[in-house]
Amino acid sequence: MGRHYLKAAILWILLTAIGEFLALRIPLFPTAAAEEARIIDSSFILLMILGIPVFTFVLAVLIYTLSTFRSREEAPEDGPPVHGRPAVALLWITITAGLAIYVIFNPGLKGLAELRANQRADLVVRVEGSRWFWKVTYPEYGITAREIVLPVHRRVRFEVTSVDVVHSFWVPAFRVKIDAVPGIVTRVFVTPTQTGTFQEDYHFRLQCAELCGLGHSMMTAPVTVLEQGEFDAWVGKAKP
Amino acid sequence: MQTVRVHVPYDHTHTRRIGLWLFFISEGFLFLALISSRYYLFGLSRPEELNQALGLLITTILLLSSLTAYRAETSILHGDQGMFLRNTLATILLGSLFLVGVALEWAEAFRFFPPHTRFGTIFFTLTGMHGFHVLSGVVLLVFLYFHGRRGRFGVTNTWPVEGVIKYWHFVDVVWVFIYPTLYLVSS
Amino acid sequence: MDETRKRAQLRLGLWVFIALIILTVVELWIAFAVPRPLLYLVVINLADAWLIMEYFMHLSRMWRAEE
Amino acid sequence: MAFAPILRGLVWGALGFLLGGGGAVLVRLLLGLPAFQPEPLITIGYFPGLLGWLLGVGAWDVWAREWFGLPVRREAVYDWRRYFRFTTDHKVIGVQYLVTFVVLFLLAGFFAMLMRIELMAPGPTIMSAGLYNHIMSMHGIIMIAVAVAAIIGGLGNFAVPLLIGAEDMAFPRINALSYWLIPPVAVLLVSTFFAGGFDSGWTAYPPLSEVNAPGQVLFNLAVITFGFSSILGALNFLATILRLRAPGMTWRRLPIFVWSIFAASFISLTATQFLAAGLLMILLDREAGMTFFNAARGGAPLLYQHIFWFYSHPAVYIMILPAFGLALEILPHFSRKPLYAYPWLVAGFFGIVFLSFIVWAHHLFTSGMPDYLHGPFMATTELISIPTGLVFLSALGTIWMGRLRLKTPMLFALGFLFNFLIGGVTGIFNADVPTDLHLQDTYFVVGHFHFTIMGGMIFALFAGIYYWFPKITGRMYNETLGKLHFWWMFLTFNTTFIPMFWLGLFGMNRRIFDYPPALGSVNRFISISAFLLGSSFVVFVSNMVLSWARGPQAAANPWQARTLEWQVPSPPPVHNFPAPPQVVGHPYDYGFTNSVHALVGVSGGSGEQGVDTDG
Repeated sequence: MGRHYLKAAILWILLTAIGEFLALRIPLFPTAAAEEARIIDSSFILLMILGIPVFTFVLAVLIYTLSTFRSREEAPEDGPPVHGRPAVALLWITITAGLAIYVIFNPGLKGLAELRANQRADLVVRVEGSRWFWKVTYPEYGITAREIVLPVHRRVRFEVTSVDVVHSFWVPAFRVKIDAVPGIVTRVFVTPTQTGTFQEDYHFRLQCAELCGLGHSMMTAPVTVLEQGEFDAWVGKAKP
Repeated sequence: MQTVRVHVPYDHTHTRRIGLWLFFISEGFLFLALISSRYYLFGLSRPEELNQALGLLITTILLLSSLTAYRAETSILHGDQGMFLRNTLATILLGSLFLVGVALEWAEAFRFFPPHTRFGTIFFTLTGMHGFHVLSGVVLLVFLYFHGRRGRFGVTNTWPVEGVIKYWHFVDVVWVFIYPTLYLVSS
Repeated sequence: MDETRKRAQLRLGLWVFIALIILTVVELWIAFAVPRPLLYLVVINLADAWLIMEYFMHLSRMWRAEE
Repeated sequence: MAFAPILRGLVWGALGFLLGGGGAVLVRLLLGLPAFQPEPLITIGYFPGLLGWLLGVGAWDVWAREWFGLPVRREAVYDWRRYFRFTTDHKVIGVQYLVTFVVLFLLAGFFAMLMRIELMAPGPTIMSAGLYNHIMSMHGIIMIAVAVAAIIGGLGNFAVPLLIGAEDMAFPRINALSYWLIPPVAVLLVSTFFAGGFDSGWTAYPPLSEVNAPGQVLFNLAVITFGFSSILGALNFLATILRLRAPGMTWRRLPIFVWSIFAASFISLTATQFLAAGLLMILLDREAGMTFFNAARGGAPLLYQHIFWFYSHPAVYIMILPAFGLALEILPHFSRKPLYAYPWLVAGFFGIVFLSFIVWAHHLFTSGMPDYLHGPFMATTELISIPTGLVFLSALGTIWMGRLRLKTPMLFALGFLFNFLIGGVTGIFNADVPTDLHLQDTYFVVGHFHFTIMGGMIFALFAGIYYWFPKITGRMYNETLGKLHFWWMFLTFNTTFIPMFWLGLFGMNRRIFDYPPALGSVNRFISISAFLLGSSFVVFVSNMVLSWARGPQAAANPWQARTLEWQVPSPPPVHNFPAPPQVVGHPYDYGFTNSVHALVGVSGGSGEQGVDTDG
């Protein structure tokens, strides 16, 4: 009896070690080009570190049970009559509740607080979705464009809206997403931390992520992150 | 192929009662969805153009019809056919009067808040959906009246009466919540 | 059946109706006399609904085994 | 003639449609409005048409005649023709549901194959973007319907009255009604192909669903009808389980599948009305010029998302609770052990039911709803992992130290555990606001819900089909083909959907016809896996058809199970039990000496008076 528990526990630890090793070694994320991307990726990693032991626990019990307690008879005798003790169920509930609460506070609310900590912005960019293209305006400079160009290390506030149906503003390299809803203006903050262009890396793109009809998958716009000097040059050139 | 009587098991009154109440719970959620939309779309404000006198009048009519429905059910339980028929007829008339009242409301509403305004949307949907339930209740009561005239109900066969009249009261309960939602709530 | 019981039941119905009418009038008064009446209205509505469900729809019969 | 009721239903339905539509034209002419606008006419004509169909197909004979004081007409049909009529026998209705939804499942699976062909390579492959959106939306809504109704409607109808020792459902005619509402749903959805399609997905978010082709109207009518059907079904299950339990079938002795249907029915009964309300509002906006969701006139598109997800999140528990029940019903019988932690499990089910009503806005983290709602909804969502954890405790506790017989139903039940585990763990990433900001509306979500719905609910459905196949048909399925089907489906399912998590992280959003060329190779791999997955159903269908026609006769209790349905002959006689069974013990008490679940047929003979219903 005790022997079974020990063996299954060893299997669990083994599988967990393999799982954690793989999860931390395999490249799981595309280019992270913003401060927000770092917060989101670290939330993801923390959830994965916590999720793998849960997954391997069930997996270990399944594998061990299937390999040990299998019966090939057509009509096997009955197994041990166990209804389960309340103590086991209570322990189980305590552990799952502890995990759930840890997850709620610790990447959830903490990450959320980090993302919302700073409401100040160096630059405001207005993005307006319509079927099926994006219109980008820079109110400070009076520029209207079909692409997003940002200076690196400057906190940007995107003010997103739509003129027809619901669209969604999503830049995979920044990891942020906010719907463009007709009638309201939604906001999202991004601080780019590295330069890049759509031509070099397809994650630098503004992609519509909410089904909006025929041209939904083609509703993209290139995103470019430049050094401050290059950005100033772009502004000078793009100004009407 | 011969026609045979197939035994319908367990289909007796208590089970039917449970079924009917479950149906009311379900319908309650439909109205909950519509009523909560009012607060989402229009907040707590109240248009001044509402005809408060008419609103109070049709509310009173519907409550009165609930009383006559209650009297109809009580009298059939005691085997009083004449009183049952009189009160059922009164309930049908009051229900129809309520629908006339809603029609008058609609005529005014088309002027002050047509369906393409926010309050009009809410107003027409809520009164329309409730009016549809009243209409179906009136139809059921008419069925009840004609069966009653042939003496089909008595102390032993009361489920159709009980079911229809419970439905009628349910429609009244719904109006009890719709009335302040449309007419009374203010900020 | 018992005539006095019938009368008592009919009288009860009338009292419930009168209570409902009074509550409705109170509702109307509150709506125009009290600022932010939502909470009061909800309470009165629940009382209304309870009166109808209990006395007209015989809600508590559901928990009584009679058949 | 065998199809006379259906033909009559079609004729009466057409008449009802013409009557309703004609009346609408008349009213519009009288009001001086433009008379011949197709969308309002279809909508107004549809409801009398639906009524005509229901009356024609049989509701008139066995039901409505009563309202006019006429005697009802019931025909006793015991051969195959009973499957094509308005029959009140819960076993027939269960089979009607099951076959209908397996056919719909295969149809929607075929649409998935078309989507995967299109996504084999970046750029247009075999269809236009418009057709892709329509096919994708059809796949979604039909699969949702299958997931909501296949287990509850099919296996629930067949098994619940048997499991609780009842003769039939509480309201047999409402039961028939809820089945015969399904064919119009299927017809409406398929006819969207002739009405310009609908491209708003199964979620039908406005304003898109208010400006697209008229197919959207057919979609809305279909889903409202379907919702009505599942409300009636839920009402019937609740009344049945509350009232018709056999003597001695106390709440502590109720088989777990019955508990799961009971819990799921609470959600169906109530939340489904919100879906109907939301879709009705879209219809009103489209056709009566109202302004619920029209931002230009002051409507609020987000209102729809709240109403929709108030149904559609609990709906995933309508799908998955019966799947839990089914898997946990099968595990004890094939492990020869009592169901572990039974009362805790039941409490877990109701914990899920309660929490499912207060988590809907986790679908709206990126929708622009107020920020202060994010934290609470994230917290309630993650709390659901606690009652769900009890399901795993119960499952693992049951198989641990058991005597496992790895028959096909057991394999599917274990496959369910594995798949649902992946679905559950990946769900945490979607529930967490920071990670969801990236993952929302990507293939990560697609992978997640296919693991829960297909890997969970569909695997449990197959477990149940194989488990009760001998009871339903009286014949045994082919075990080798069954196991082949399981391994084929299990492996290709995982190779199809696991790569989607990677795709989502690497910037492939969902519901797209085209994608960045860099993602081509992974998509090709997924497509090939998906074709293999699709082909596994050939094994399933041939096994079912051949075994039903020519399989060996099944014993009354081929699995040596203790629950009530196995104590009557296979297939069960028309009135199920010779006399109401006496329940005296727990259904899963394997290993206890002298323990008995129920005494069946003690007063009469065993099953001799049963009519042979195998046709």
